[in-house]
Amino acid sequence: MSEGMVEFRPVNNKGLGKNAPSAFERTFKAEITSIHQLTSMENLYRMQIIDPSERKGFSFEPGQFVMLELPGIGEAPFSITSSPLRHGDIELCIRKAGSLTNFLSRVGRGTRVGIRGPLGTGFPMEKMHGNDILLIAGGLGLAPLRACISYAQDNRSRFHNVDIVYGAKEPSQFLFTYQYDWWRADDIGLHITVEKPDDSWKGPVGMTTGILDQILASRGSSFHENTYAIVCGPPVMFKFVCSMLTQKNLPMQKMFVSLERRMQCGMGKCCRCNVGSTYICLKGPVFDYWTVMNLKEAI
Amino acid sequence: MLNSGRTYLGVPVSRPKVGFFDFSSCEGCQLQMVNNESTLLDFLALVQIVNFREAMTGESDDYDIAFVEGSITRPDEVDRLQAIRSRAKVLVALGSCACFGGVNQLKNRFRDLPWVKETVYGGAAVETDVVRPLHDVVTVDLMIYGCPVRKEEVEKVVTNIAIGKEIAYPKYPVCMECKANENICLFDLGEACLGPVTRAGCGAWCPGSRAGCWGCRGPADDPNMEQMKRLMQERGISEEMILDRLECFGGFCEFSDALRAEMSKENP
Amino acid sequence: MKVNCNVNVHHLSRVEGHGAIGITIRDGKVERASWEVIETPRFFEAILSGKRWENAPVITGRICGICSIGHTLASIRAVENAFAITPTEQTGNLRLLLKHMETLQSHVLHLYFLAAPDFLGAGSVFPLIESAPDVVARAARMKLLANDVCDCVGGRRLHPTRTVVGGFTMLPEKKELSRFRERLIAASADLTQTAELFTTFKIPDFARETEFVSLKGEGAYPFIGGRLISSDGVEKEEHEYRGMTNEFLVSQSTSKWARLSRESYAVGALARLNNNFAHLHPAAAEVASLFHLKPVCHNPYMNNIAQLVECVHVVKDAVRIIDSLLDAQWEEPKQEITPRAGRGVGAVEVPRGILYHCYEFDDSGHVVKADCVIPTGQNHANIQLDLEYLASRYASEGMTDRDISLLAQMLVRSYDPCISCSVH
Amino acid sequence: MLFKVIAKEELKRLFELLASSHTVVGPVKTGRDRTGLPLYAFDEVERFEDLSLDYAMTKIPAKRFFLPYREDMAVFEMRKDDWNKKVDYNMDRPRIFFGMHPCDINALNRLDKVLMGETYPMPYYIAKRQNTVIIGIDCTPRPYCFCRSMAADTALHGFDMFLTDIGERYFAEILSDTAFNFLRLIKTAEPAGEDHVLYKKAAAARNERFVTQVDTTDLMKILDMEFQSDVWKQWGDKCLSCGTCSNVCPTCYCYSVEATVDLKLTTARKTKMLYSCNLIDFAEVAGAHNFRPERHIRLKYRYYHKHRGFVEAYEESLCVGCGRCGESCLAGITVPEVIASVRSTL
Ligand SMILES: Cc1cc2nc3c(=O)[nH]c(=O)nc-3n(C[C@H](O)[C@H](O)[C@H](O)COP(=O)(O)OP(=O)(O)OC[C@H]3O[C@@H](n4cnc5c(N)ncnc54)[C@H](O)[C@@H]3O)c2cc1C
Ligand code: SF4
Ligand code: SF4
Ligand code: SF4
Repeated sequence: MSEGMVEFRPVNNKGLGKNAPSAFERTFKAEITSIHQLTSMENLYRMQIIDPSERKGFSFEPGQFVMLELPGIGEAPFSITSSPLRHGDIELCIRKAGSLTNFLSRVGRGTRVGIRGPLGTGFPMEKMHGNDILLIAGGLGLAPLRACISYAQDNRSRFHNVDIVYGAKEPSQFLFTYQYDWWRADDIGLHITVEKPDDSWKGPVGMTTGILDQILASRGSSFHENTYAIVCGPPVMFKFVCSMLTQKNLPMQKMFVSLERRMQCGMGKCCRCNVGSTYICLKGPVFDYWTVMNLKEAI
Repeated sequence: MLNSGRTYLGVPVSRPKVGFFDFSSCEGCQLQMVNNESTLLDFLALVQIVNFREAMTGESDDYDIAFVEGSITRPDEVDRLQAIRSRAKVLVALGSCACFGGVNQLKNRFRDLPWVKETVYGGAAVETDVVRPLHDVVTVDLMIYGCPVRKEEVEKVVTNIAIGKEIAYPKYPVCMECKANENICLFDLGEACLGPVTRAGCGAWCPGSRAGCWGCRGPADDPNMEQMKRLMQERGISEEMILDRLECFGGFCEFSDALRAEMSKENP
Repeated sequence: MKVNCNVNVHHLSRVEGHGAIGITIRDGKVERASWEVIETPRFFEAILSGKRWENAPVITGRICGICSIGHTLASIRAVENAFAITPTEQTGNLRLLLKHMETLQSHVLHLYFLAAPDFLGAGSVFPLIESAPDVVARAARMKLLANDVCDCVGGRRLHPTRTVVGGFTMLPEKKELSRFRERLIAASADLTQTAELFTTFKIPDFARETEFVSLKGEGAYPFIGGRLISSDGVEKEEHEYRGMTNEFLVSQSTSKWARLSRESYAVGALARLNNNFAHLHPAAAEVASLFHLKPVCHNPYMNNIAQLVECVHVVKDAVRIIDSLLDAQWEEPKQEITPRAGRGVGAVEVPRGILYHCYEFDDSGHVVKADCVIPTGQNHANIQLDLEYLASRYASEGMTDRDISLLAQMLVRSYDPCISCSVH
Repeated sequence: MLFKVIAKEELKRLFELLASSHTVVGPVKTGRDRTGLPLYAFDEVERFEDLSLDYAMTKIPAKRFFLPYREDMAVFEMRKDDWNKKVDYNMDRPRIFFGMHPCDINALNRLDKVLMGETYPMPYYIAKRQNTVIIGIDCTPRPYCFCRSMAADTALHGFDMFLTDIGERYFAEILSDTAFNFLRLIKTAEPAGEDHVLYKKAAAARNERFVTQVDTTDLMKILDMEFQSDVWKQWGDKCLSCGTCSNVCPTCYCYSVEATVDLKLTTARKTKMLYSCNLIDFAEVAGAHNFRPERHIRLKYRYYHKHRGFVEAYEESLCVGCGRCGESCLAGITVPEVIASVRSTL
């Protein structure tokens, strides 16, 4: 090289850690192995990372999400809804909502998709060991909670009471109905409610907060000492739920919520998910309620 | 829609039958399709053109997508458009005339059709109505903005229809594209520009030529018209000039009508 | 003798705009031979009324998508003439270059996509894509070149953005111009092959004497401004265009008709060539001789060939213009404009013939009165008379209705009519 | 830090030597504004004469050479029902940036913190940043500059060499061996005492020209307190939501991603385009829910990100005080005025 020539410095591509530049657009190719229609709007997609070693290396925590990519169609964040024990066998519960998700509803088994992740923070399940957990979900919010439920099932002895409070608009919108008996069989309390009942509906009617109220009333006054709450659903819902729990003295640090924001990169660069200047994709989507309270315009 | 035999990500790709139709217009938007020299073959692999009077003899009433250019200015056009609507699965308004009335709608500002006819045709009997965009007459499924439309945009729409992907337009104004192209802002040059309120997607075509935007693509989502007027006035650009641009292609008619009314109140 | 014939073409295809042909012959008598224009009028002249001068080119450019550059330039010229502005040499050169490339793209479009399918027995260019891909590719190549130059000089191939009263908003890069120079030179081969292709076509042997009107070439083959001339010997100044056009209304058409010394006259490539043959570039004249085309040719089908000849001319001339632009130092692109009261006419030879824009302004530069006379409008009467003649002549030669219909359609198409433009 | 002095004609020689074997980018004149003042931009330069080293301020910052306005992040080769993702960082040769002002250098330094930091460093940026040699140059502050308030008026790192005009010569600070090797190609001298005097004089003269100031004392807290203040609405009424501020800002890096398929259906692309938090759909999600539907809320967010959040995370603001956004804003929204208005509602 002659004097005064500047040498080209390639970007270091070695290493697969979070800190290597190559981690940025690293996509695992996965194949859709089954598609299961849950409701008229939601499908459950099971997919498997094709490369066996990548599949093994893929581990995540309940609450974390992946970016799912269909080349030329789009990429979007989805919470992993399957059990963390299943590694690169991933289940996503996806609602038809826009360009990518509508296209996805037309693809078949065998379709190859791109997966980036796992991304974001998860629910701190280990911290909750030895306690009661209250899982409160509204609508599609059940998707990430299902990973927690699987975790609780797989580690049932590590928790005392496990209760799910789950509300949907209409009976036809309940997700994962085929699993309810199985959950109950593992001694998980399942309390479901609808806002708009139909003729066949026999269960409770109303908001999740109504059921929650009943459950809390049945618990002793010291319930806040040994309970953790995980809340996921539309912003209005978790605002009500969390303030209700706060009133019952549950510390804000023991309530976890998952925030939803627009995301493009999932890696703290595109800024689309920023609240204030907190990247929901990096610091979240799972936050304790205290942190959320301190985020301007989070809810 | 016909299956093309191809798939995209395993999903069958359709090869829709398309027709091009024109009403009162310069037919420039259709011409943009013929102007596809470099991509025409790929375009024709995606769609089957069954109706394109400007380019071919022979027509068919069997089509999935109708690309309709031009505005509606005569009763017979209403009938023809309705017939097209009843046959097409998807009706696409092609260009500013179809979307907003285009330059043709400038005659509406006189609110005096007999005078308009008299000016051009003397006493002769000529039929003409108030100029209307397509969506005033039939349901329009998609709009492709611009005077003229950009062929890249039409191609993108057609590709998306073929593979069944949703079509989204920029909601932001032309300034975004203008800055990204590093154009000199027309206001720096002392000229007027509607870029801050006009829907992007043209690639800041006019500002890229150091010519101000005339708003041919109509308003962006939630345009700040008050500020637009204010900033033009601060820079000594006359209300008339603002009006000229706002009303030129019809996309801003809601605002230009108001401005015209305001101005005539000031100096009746 | 053909006794009965009934031809009805409601929406003539492969032309710009809506027109209908009808021929009825009963018992050997031509009962009807008509060329009807059913396009909806758009009232551009009324639209302009009261508008500031700056609007004129932007709005009237939209009269026609195919010759939007020509309309824009005619409009600009009319405004400049009204305000007594003389464009700089640089502006003149750039405008002519732009004009040439519009002529090229329009002629190529017409020759290959609109006219050639008739000679090749196809309904459109689409089947030719498979059967004669090299022919289509050649046409696309020439059109692309012309369009690319228009993008570069005018800002956009259709409804140009850089052309304004006083000059240009922005100048092309000289680097780009020299690249186009190379491509223009390389286009000679395509033009030669185009000429060869057209020699294989059977041009109908048909002639009807008529008058041809165009700009008068003074020193060069004319395109933008100058004196007006007819093959019958009428000569006028640009601003006296009304004396050339004598527009009148007819019931079968929403477009106005025109006449001069006879019942009708023709404008277009053939008219230009008939009136200005001496000014053709030698290479273009050579192509003309290949087809035995020389003035005064009265076969309207030969307008196709005249267009071909002009393609050669504009390509050669474009190289000359680029050379002189490259040699010159760039000046300011635009002159200052001071509006004033007055009347201005801009006559421009667009692909389909001579086009006039005329505006009257008040002292603040607002349009008091506007008038646009479109080439196709001027041709309508001539087309009508040609059709009548065609009906009477060919009806006697034992042809089928289909043959007559095709010949009639080809006849109208030869004029390359731009109907929506004529009903502006 | 090493110092050298360079005669002006030697700099020309250096440019020519470098330009003969590299892509060189620098400030050039692109036209004149309505008052006749020249307009500048960064562009590729081949001849030293085309370079305007005494440029005032470019309308568009140097950022686009590091974060292009549009850039393909990945190209997919679509095969029958399968695909192959190809990632290219879109930088294949080193580039030399000749003449960058301190504010633009500092802007890159601040971008480095996010884009080259610990978590998910962004290779597209790194490739360009690592492969751009930066020769900085001092500036003459404009009335709208407030870089001094944002601690960005001098660049301490993030460049290879920095030049200060001291009359006949340039006073050069050398930060990298690359720059050091460049200087071996031309005649340079060790600065003499007189050069030091001249340098300090130049710096003092420059400092005197800063007229606009922004008070950043306690700004983080004040912004938190004034989150609901009405001044935001007033600015929001003016805001055109056109994204110009972000586009001309040397530190705004937000982006959007678009996926497209070509006409042949054989290639798909994932393209990134710089976005702006002021655009209406910045925080819109599926189902048309918009987390920031109003103009003033979006405008406010831009200020919170720059002057509060970033400070919290990195102890400096994401604004270098170049004043470009205010200069380009057609509604006349300037950082100094906005911040002053927020403060005065106290
Ligand atoms: C952390 C997280 C977890 C999620 N988990 C699930 C889940 O388990 N199941 C599910 O059905 N949905 C989930 N969503 C919402 C899901 O991301 C959106 O429905 C999806 O982005 C819609 O994409 P689209 O291309 O179909 O819609 P479009 O409206 O066409 O969106 C275009 C782009 O906008 C962005 N976008 C749009 N809506 C959202 C949104 N709500 N959130 C984030 N980005 C968005 C995406 O980048 C997307 O590519 C989650 C969102 C987040 C942030
Ligand atoms: S020229 Fe027009 S579009 Fe471009 S930045 Fe200026 S105002 Fe916006
Ligand atoms: S810049 Fe404006 S007038 Fe020009 S094409 Fe774009 S939207 Fe139309
Ligand atoms: S002054 Fe404006 S443009 Fe400059 S760094 Fe600050 S926010 Fe960005």
